[in-house]
Amino acid sequence: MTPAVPGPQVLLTARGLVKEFSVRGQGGAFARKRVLRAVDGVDVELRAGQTLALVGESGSGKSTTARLVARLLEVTSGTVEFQGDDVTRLSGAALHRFRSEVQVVFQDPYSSLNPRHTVERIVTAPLVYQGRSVPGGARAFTRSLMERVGLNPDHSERHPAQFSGGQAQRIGIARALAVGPKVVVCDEAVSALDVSVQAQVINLLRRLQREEGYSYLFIAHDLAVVRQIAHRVAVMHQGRVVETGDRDALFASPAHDYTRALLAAVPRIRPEWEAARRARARTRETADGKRETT
Amino acid sequence: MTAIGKTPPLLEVEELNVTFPTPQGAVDVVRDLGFTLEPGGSLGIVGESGSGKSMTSLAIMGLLPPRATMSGRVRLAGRELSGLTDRQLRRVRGDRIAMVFQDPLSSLNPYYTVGTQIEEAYRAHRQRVTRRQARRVAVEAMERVHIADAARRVDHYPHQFSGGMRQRVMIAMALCTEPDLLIADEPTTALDVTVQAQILRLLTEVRQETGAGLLLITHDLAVVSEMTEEVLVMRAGACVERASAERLFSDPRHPYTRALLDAVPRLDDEVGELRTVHGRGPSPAAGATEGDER
Amino acid sequence: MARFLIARLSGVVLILLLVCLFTFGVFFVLSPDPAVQICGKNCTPELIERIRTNLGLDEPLLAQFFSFLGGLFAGRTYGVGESATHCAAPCLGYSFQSSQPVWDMIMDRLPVTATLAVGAAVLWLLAGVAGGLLGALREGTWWDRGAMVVALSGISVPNYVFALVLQYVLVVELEWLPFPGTVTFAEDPGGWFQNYLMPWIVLAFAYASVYARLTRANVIDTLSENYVRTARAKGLPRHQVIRRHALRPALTPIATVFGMDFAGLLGGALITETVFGLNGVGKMTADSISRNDQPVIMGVTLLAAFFVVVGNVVIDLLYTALDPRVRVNSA
Amino acid sequence: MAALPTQPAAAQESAPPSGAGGAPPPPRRGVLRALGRDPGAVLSAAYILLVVAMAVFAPLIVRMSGWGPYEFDQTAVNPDLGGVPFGGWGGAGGEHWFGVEPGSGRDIFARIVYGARVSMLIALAATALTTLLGVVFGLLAGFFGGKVDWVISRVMDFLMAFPALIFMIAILSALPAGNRAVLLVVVISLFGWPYLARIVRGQTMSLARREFVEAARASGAGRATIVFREILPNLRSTIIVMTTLAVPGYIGTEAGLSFLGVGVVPPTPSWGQMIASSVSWYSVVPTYFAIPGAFLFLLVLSFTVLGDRLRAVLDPQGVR
Repeated sequence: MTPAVPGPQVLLTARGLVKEFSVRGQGGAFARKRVLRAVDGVDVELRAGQTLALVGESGSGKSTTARLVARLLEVTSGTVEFQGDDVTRLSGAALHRFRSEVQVVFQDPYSSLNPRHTVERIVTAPLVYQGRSVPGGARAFTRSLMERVGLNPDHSERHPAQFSGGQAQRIGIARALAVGPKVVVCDEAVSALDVSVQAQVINLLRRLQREEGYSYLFIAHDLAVVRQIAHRVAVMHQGRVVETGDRDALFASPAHDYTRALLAAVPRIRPEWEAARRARARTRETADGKRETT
Repeated sequence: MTAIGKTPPLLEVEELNVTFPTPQGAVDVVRDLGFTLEPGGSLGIVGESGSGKSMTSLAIMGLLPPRATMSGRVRLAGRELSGLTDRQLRRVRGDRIAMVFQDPLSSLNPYYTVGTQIEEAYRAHRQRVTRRQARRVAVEAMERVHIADAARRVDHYPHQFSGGMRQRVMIAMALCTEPDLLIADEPTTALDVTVQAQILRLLTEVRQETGAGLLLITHDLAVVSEMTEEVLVMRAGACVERASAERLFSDPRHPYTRALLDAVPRLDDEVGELRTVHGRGPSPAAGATEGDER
Repeated sequence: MARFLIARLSGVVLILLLVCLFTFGVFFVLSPDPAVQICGKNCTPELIERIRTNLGLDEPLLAQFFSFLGGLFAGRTYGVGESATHCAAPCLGYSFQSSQPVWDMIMDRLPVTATLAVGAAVLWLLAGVAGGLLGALREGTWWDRGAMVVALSGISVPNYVFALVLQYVLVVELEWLPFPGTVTFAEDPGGWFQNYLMPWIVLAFAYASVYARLTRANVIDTLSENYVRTARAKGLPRHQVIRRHALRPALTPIATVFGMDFAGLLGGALITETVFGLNGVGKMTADSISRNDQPVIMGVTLLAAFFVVVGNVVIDLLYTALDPRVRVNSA
Repeated sequence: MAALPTQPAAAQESAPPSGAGGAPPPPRRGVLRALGRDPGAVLSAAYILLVVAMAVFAPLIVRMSGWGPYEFDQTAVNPDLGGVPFGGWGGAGGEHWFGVEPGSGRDIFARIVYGARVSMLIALAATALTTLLGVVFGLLAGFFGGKVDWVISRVMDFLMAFPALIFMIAILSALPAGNRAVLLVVVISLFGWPYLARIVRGQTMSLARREFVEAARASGAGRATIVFREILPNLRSTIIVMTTLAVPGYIGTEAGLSFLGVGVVPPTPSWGQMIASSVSWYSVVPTYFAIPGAFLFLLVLSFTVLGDRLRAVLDPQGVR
């Protein structure tokens, strides 16, 4: 699905993002303060309807970058532009409008959903917080959203703990879609899920993007997952982007040493076994296909 | 049963059942599990959260929580373990069978230096060992797992080591008694991919050096394909398929194995709509939420 | 390390200053005119005036506070000319009733309070930790439930009720122990021990109950930690797993709670001392309450607060020694 | 001075909060059903209701028993024996159900009933005030952190550094005796709230780090909305357990202060005061000491047991 045409217009850009944390040494209030630069001059460009993956190991600054872009953290320096307007220092009503355009899906399904709230309260919360009315009433709105993300609408009164990991993550996605955003920041959104459920949620995200045109800023440490969902990939290491490129180009011929090392380190099922398995699967399908037509 | 004259298998597990009392009644976490492992051989037990793979390893070591009940037979090199008293089993644990756990941070006692904790494993199975001798063994074990400056770092505390380094300490601790069987329960799940690669290489190197057998528990099919000669797929507490790695990955027979392999996101190419796993979820209590027991 | 000490000590000084201010405020601002109380029964206006000037009560409040503070560190002279009396540092003023220096009154009685505190502490640590440990290791058995029922009642019974019941049973009914009197250790160690036995038990019962529940909860938590599982996987014998790997993490937080409770006790166990007639700081405070002897109450309050604050610092230093993760100088 | 439980029992035992209540709230029916099956909880709740009924209907009960708490019945005490009540068991019988106070001859039953009113009123008022202060300051310190947290924590350290009992006595003895009950509640609460605030602060801090708070902020929720709509509901179980365990602490404190003579001003009856005046008679008329002692012990025990059971059902891994 690599875009051949020059590509849809840029939705979200960030220039020279820097984020510093002051880490207090041990020893109470007067200890010397060490400054940790988690993000060190990062540029990000997200195009409409596309997925940009920020990939890297722990401590690479990918999550911090995502939080800076989603305005969950204050920028030390650098700018964030959304549809051409500078949103870096936005506040008040303007920030609210930005919030309705950019939403976040988090890693741990159970930690990102309030255990005391029902699905309905969770999903309608963004609208309530932005002072917008819930179109068509909370119950109907929730049911339609749940159907869109593949959940049983009758469960709208349940609590998060009554759902499986995959289902809870779908609630998180439904909540993100509630305000009709243009950009969804997925912060390790499938990392906590089992392989089978992970595949279902990746399919859901891809279908929603295809059908409803969302752009994703997808944060992940698993390169294989990135391979399945990203259009463009930015590889981050110790607070900097070491390489950016289209997915196929980057996976096929990585330019930067770190990217190469990262790709080499990912465990793989032996290609020859994989090829053999797929060949057998295809022969089985053609055999089933023949049997059905006769 | 063991054929006459032939050396007995390193590990034989027959009709292993583990049940856990829960408020909603007893749940069979492991159901009629059986497998053997030849001396120096390696078996990967793979399965999703709640499949009972970790419980299997704990059952073999006799480390099940007090509430759990276990039945079936476990034999190590022809010697029946399940009938032993705790005192007798203790002489085997940590000496003939050693274990490495998933979370390096919480698996080491924060109040003692790593040296003390390695020495403790050694002295538990060797009589009349002077403190100096034990310390020398600890330093050697740390050097064997490539921990730089081991002589100095032996007196450091666990919180002064990175995740990868702590896992090396765990492996050193397991090695110092030259066990016949090494059980690794998700040893690299909590680690970054580059660090994981190093730890997996270390495990392979250690096995070649000591000839110990390896029982690797993981949810990651790619890791299993690189690490073990035999693979056993578990679902809802039972074995759905067991075969050599080559046979299982190139010609999976059981539908669950096939669906699982289809769901694994791969690095090498675009996968169409990821086929998802149908029917009952991976965990024994079908409706139960997928806990993160992975 | 030095930076850490400076931070902690400045905190201590700040809190002690606030304690002085707070105590001074209550006694000299809120309470009725001290001069009237001093001059007691046969009181004349001139006598009150003389007392007021003598004690400097006519000076503005702030001046009084600073002279009060000065008195703590450098001693203070009351009155002028030949009737001037110098009260050596740390000067806590004079008792309204006995006009003895408060500092000396406290120092005379501190040994009794300390003996009571130490004896009770030994008892409640042994009983509490042992009870909690056994309760945790035999979780769910009849011993565990029994120990916890006793602990629950230990927390609930007000100590003066328990003291009176104990005294009634042991002294009046069974006559195992003599009626508490004042016996010094030198004269009759046996009698001294018997005299303190009941107060120790009464004071320790409530604390032992709290420590048993705390120990039990901590040990149960620690036993489910991964590093305890690692210890078992290493093949360590059960008692070594518990002693080395479960006890230390479970008991370290208890050391800090103990520091606070013991320091608090040094200020005097008012009720236990009163009920058993032990002439300690607590009993003196209780008596001075009924006689409205403000300087004594104030002096004891200051000293008790001092013990607690210093106790806090000692605990912090102890904690860095006990828990390597908190150690300040480690790399 | 834990002998006189100025600190609510729960606060003393609270191990560091090991994570906010992650589990969903057990439905109210579930909680009541779980408690209903627990004999300890049922007995405690029954006794508490009895005492509450006594406190509420004191005037009615006293009219039935015939003697008010302030009436002196000189006929019931034997003057030449130093005021020892006639008949065994401290004069208990048809006329005076629990007997009479030696010397003054006042009806013990009536004083117990009115005593219940005093100790419940003061304890519940103190619990309400400390819970209010504890939750507000705990939330502020836990949620905002930084300077706000530093200031509130230093105030809490200061108040907790104080030998609360001695200081309460000092204040109460220094201040005039007017409307002593209100003063008692204020003074007890002044030293009590930090123990609740500390636990609420810990829980709020761990909740504020949870991703659902970040999600709310990402949706544009203001700070107040986050505190009241997202965080507070998760503190409900902890607060319920805390308040239930705080009541016995304050009942003990009021009785202790009255025992030392700085609590409720006579002639208003208080169990602590009755015990204090019974000390001199306890070998001669043990019932005069035993009855208020038993009532006090059982009330404190009942609240402690109820609080313990509530904690096991509502907030297993929260406040230990």
